Amino acid sequence: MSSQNTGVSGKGDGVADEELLRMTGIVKEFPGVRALDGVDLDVRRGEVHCLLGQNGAGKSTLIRVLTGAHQPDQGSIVVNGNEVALNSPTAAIDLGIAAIYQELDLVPDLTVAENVFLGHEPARFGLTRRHEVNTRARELLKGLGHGEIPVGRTVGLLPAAGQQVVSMARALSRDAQLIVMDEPSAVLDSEEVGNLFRVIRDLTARGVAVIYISHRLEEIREIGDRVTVLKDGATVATGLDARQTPTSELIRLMTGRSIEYVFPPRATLPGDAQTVLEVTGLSRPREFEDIGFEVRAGEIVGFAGLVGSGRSEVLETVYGARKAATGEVRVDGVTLRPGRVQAAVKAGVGLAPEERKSQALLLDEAVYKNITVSTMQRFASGGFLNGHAEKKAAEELTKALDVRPPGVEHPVRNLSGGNQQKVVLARWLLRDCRVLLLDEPTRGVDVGARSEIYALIRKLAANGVAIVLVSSEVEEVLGLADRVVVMREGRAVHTGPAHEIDEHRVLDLVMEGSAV
Amino acid sequence: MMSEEVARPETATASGDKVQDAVPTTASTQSTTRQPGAPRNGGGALSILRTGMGRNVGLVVALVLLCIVGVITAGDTFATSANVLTILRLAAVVGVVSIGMTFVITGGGIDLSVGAMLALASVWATTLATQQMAADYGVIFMVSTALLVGAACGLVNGLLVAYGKVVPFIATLAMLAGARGLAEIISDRKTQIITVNPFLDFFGGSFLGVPVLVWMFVIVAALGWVLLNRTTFGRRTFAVGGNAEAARLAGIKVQRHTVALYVLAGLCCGIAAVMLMARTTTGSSTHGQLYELDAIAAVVIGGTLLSGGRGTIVGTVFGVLIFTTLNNVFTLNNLSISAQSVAKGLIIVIAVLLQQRLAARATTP
Amino acid sequence: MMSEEVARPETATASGDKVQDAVPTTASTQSTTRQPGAPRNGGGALSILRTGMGRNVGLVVALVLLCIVGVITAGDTFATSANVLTILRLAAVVGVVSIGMTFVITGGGIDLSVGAMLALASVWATTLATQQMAADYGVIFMVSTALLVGAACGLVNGLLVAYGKVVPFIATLAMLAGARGLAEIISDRKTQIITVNPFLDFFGGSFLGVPVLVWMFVIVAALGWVLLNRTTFGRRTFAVGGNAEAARLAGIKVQRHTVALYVLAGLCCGIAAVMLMARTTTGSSTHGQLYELDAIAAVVIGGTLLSGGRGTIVGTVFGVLIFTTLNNVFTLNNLSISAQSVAKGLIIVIAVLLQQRLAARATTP
Amino acid sequence: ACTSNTPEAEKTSDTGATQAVAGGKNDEPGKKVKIGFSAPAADHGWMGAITKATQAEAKKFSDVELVVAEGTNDVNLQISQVETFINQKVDAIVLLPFDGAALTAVATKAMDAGIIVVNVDREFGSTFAARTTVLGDNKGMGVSAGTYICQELKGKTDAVVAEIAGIDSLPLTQARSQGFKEALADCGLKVSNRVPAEFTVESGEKAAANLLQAAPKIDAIWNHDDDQGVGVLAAIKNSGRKEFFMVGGAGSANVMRDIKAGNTVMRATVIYPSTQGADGVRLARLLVQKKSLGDLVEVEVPRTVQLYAPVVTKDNVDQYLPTAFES
Ligand SMILES: Nc1ncnc2c1ncn2[C@@H]1O[C@H](COP(=O)(O)OP(=O)(O)OP(=O)(O)O)[C@@H](O)[C@H]1O
Ligand SMILES: Nc1ncnc2c1ncn2[C@@H]1O[C@H](COP(=O)(O)OP(=O)(O)OP(=O)(O)O)[C@@H](O)[C@H]1O
Ligand SMILES: [Mg+2]
Ligand SMILES: [Mg+2]
Repeated sequence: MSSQNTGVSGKGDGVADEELLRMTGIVKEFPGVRALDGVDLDVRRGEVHCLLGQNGAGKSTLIRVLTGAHQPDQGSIVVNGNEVALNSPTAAIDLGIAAIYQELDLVPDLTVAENVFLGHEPARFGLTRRHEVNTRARELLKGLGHGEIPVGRTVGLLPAAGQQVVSMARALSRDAQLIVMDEPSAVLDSEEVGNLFRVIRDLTARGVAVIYISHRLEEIREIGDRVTVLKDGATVATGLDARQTPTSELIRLMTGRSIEYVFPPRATLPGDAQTVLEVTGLSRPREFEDIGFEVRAGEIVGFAGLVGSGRSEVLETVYGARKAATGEVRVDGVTLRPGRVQAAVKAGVGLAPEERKSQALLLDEAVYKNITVSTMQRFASGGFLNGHAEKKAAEELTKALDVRPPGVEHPVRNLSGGNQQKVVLARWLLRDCRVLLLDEPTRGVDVGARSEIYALIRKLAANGVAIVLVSSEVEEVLGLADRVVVMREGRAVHTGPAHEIDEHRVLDLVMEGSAV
Repeated sequence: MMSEEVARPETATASGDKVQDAVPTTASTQSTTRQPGAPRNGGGALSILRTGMGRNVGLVVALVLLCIVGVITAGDTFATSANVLTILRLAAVVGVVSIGMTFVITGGGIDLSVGAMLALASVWATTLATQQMAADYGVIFMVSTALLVGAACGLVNGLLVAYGKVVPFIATLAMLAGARGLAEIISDRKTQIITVNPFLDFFGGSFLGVPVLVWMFVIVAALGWVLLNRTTFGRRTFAVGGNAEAARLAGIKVQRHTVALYVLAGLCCGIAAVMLMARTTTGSSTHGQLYELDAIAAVVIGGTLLSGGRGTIVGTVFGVLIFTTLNNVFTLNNLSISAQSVAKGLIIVIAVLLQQRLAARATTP
Repeated sequence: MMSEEVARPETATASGDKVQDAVPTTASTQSTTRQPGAPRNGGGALSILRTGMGRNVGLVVALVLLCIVGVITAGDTFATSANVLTILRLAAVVGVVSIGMTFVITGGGIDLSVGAMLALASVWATTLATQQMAADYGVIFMVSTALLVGAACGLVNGLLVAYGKVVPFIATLAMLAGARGLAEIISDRKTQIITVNPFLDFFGGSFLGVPVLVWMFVIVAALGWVLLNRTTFGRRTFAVGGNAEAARLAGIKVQRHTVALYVLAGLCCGIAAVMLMARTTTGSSTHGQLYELDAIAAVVIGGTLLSGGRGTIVGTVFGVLIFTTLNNVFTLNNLSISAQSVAKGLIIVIAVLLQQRLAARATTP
Repeated sequence: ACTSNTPEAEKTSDTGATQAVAGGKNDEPGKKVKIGFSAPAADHGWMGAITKATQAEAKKFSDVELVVAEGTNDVNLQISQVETFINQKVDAIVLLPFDGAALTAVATKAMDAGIIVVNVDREFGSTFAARTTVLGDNKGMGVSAGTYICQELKGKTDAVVAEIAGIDSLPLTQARSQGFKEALADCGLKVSNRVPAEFTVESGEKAAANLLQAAPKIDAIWNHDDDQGVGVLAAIKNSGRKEFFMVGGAGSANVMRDIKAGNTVMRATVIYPSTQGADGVRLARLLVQKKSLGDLVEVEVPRTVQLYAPVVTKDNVDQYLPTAFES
């Protein structure tokens, strides 16, 4: 991706190093958790200030304090030299602080345009000016490189990436002097990320400051100016140069240890490994067409492609969550009844879906219940659950995945985004699947936990599980998978062993013909 | 369909198609009103009409079927203009209540106290004192008393829900008990007869051959439609009901808006009280019994999502009309009363199933 | 409410998002029972007790306050064991219905037909034919008729909701009309007197000084608690109510489970019908009027989330007891019904506010 | 005295075979009469019995077509039912209004349209709203019950008298209680405990259970309605209390059988005929066919027919049992 973005040129030059925001000694306590424990942050005009930290370090909480969504227990916030009290989102908005939240905060039943202008609809005498709303929304989306998103479409119908774009448009629709972006790239692919960076550069060139949060360190290098690192709710380093500070140093600051951010070595697949999952001629009109692949026991097949290329749909169809129009899915030679999740589950197929909040998590339930929900039978005799056994099993996994805060009885709702993702993953790790379908398993997961997850996936494969992996990070697909399927606009344009293909080739395949 | 949607035809159709497949395999219990492929709130009057019809096609069909049954079984009486006006007059009171209810439900709440608020407003507006004032200074006194009482009760509901954080069901249940009790205390459980003739003459009269009550319903429904679909207030109602946290983060004053919604519902009950007062020439603590169920049923059958975030005034009007026509057809046909009850249950289910299947079909290309 | 289970991640996101509003600082209107920091349904008997008490501390306080009022105002009569048994006997019937309702609501649904199902079950179980059978072959005939009728009605509800995809509110509203009408037809609107003495003797009797009816309530509540909190069935209920799409993708048979929940509610109505039959020595189509409101109110005041995913049997039991004790105290004090009504409204609000504040405090360290 | 009822009041409602004796010539078929009937929701036994008796009565006449509207407690709906009858051009409307005052306007409209309106049980606010009114004697019921209790308690001035009322918001309940209170006052007694129920078995049981707790010792109970009385008796049986006697209301067959058997606390009941609707149908038919009331010299059907509220005790129960309603 870096090949496309030639310059760091527009950034920083000419804009004064004027201080825009200073947060000092911010403390925020939730019942039982001290999420922020004295955070300091200062942001200058026109800079991209990166916020780094492990899952649960307190980044999102800090952002929510800054946007008036949470009230801090202690600490001061100074904007433009004046101390301010941000006691409601409106107060923050009035000060020119806009945000793209980690969890998409859109209203599903309103249209794209209405969402963009939610709260400040152009109106005359209370009557919305629909034409103006639509035109301006279209302009904003075009500016983001997404003129194709229909502004009259109900937002709930857009895919996650589309929704993320709408969130961005909403942030831009306000005349903000500071825009906070909480993991905006998590649901975006490389092309989209390039687009995003272009927008960010435009903004900073106009003197707007951006706080950028991401777990992808290479993005920090590319777009960031200065870095603040949070650990356990406190600032451990601030004002680091985004381009000069060595990666190992950043990781050490974040995690307190040094981690080899590499993929574990690939085990060689025994030649006689039997084929577990066989997919032939799978189609769903206008989503994907004629997809066929097979996965052997112990093999990892990775799917690469742009957002919207239909990878998630393929996984969901294999799992029976969507009904195939044509084609067959066979597990161990037995054909699954299309459109039946039950059939897939019985055959030993598991799916860790893409949308953790809506498709996977029971937000109000305890962590351990979320982990064991697909394996309940194992902990039950005669229908009665053995809570101790459940918790023990869940504890082992959460420890292995470094879920924070530790303990399996918190409601999942209170976990940070990345930690929620780990819980979803833990559910399927607990289950002895024949086939495991993983859709974006590391979305929002921090560096440390990422390598744990890679190792776990590998271990599962080594134990004979057939794994299908979808990821928007090409290097992840290449690094983990034995074989790679590249998808573009609902078709498999390439299938082959992972070692025969490199990142550039994948990107070329992915982009071909789809360049805007 | 809408101009905005032309930009990316594949996507538009893609999602439409998905729905079709999704329906049979899902376990959804709220899918009655979900037609993801349906274009919403498109530009231009024509497309509004068309999409409106598309979404409500099942309701239209149900209503038409009912009418056909009415014509066949009760021939000459059913299709007379007098009978149509009878149906509309009956629909008017519950109709106005239901419009208010549509707002509350769309905004993510529920109001069980509508019938009780109506009763209290009717009683308060017909006390001797108020009637004396009205006789002396004009009908406006009675009308505004009713509206104020309704709005005030709504305000209490709204404050309890928005600031007291009492779940809407419980807050309005308490209001139900409280308002009805208060109405009984004020009226001493006696039916209060209205003696202010200008009041009865005006609201009991007709304009252009159509009863004033029906006009009132039409006006409230029209205003409600504009408010819900064409104003920032309406947009915010969807936002608050669809995702309250997102609305809050977008700078909408969710609590204040919630209060406004309940006040609106109370106001509608006040209007309905005036209408019922005119119709019955009385105010009574027994007015409006079980209107909460009738109104919620009409709203939900019309396609408003009980969990909030999606609401339709047109659907609500159809819902009300279906129920009242049903009653009319039953009265005309001498069905045994118990059988009527059973038939009603069946017809409700059939109407919903129709609406579901037809709406899904109408909105899929 | 069960979110749409359409196999489309986008829509699902939308509804999933909604759940998010419950973070402590939000303006959520459903926050009564949310105590984000509190460990829930923790393991070990001790922690159960502790969290149980913590969560219900407001309810306990409300109940105790009511009792204090009872003792002060009606001194000697209130605190007698006979009166306590009266309260418990009164609570028993609605109590059993509310236990079933707790399951349905926790699973994301609602059941408006409980009263009607109860009436139908009571009527069916007291027809001459059934009573003859019972007299000849044993009481079990009457009992099982009631249970079967209840369960069958529940089955119809469940099928309509899960497979017919009719919104629960409407499906069970239809059942309300249908079942009550059918009960009227079967009984010809007569009160059917039970002449089978063994039935009356057994269910009207006492065991260890406690009426059999109260035992039945205790047993149903205990079984309900175990079922909800200690079995896979209960766990699935929470999952289905909390996030139906997630439950489906986790491999839970959501539709089948939904059906089971409604059958369970119907079964509880059957049991309640037997209890009411014993209490009133009759079966009648007028039994169980407005039980749906009473039961939902008890369940919601107890802390079960009306939108599903969170439910508590202990809270429901407290909810039922509060309402029954309230009634008892009012009657002992010879209060006028209107004043009762107003007081009831006030007390409901106070109880909820108490519960909210105290529960929040009790669970924050 | 009790036989001096209007003949119609003695019609049995459930045995269609029994033919009227008194009607004589009047019962012969005449001009076809279409009658609309509307009543409140049959949410309790007496109201159910009203509708049943009315329908049964109409069936006896080959010249009567009865159109029955769904029972409702919503005056708005009931008004519209009457409007529908007007649209249907029925000859007469027999109307038991949920609230007499609220239906006055529409009844007047029907009269104006030339339709004969017969008002039943709950009175309209205007004399122009109905041609004839058939009334039970609600206040009289209370008076009869109170007088009977006074007699039985024979000057026991400290006696505890309890009252289990019906639906408290209905004027008829208030009238009954008023009559009861006045009659008791005449002999120096008062109502010590009063609980309302809802005319249903279940509510009667509930109310009585609470009442029995509130009053540890009772001498007499008047219960407004015999259908709810089934529940009251169940509660009394449950409590094992026997120190008092009970007077019923409305006069259901069940209760009369109890009185006859004499093995419960049920000692008497005050009749409130459930045949009022049936009487209304008969009168409406006569009015439309322009016939006069049998045993009266007067050519026109009277303006008001008020039914008598006799007390039924063990001594005279046999006389009333055949006409009592099965609730
Ligand atoms: N509403 C809440 N109640 C209780 N604890 C909370 C709540 N919100 C956040 N927390 C806790 O606060 C801590 C910080 O969470 P936060 O979401 O800020 O992390 P983050 O740095 O954004 O992590 P991620 O990279 O995974 O998004 C976590 O331990 C989390 O569990
Ligand atoms: N920006 C967009 N606007 C509108 N529709 C889109 C957009 N992106 C994708 N779509 C449509 O959404 C559907 C599938 O998108 P989805 O994101 O689920 O695919 P995916 O390959 O699984 O992507 P992901 O990388 O998120 O897993 C496609 O039919 C596509 O046409
Ligand atoms: Mg975060
Ligand atoms: Mg995807």
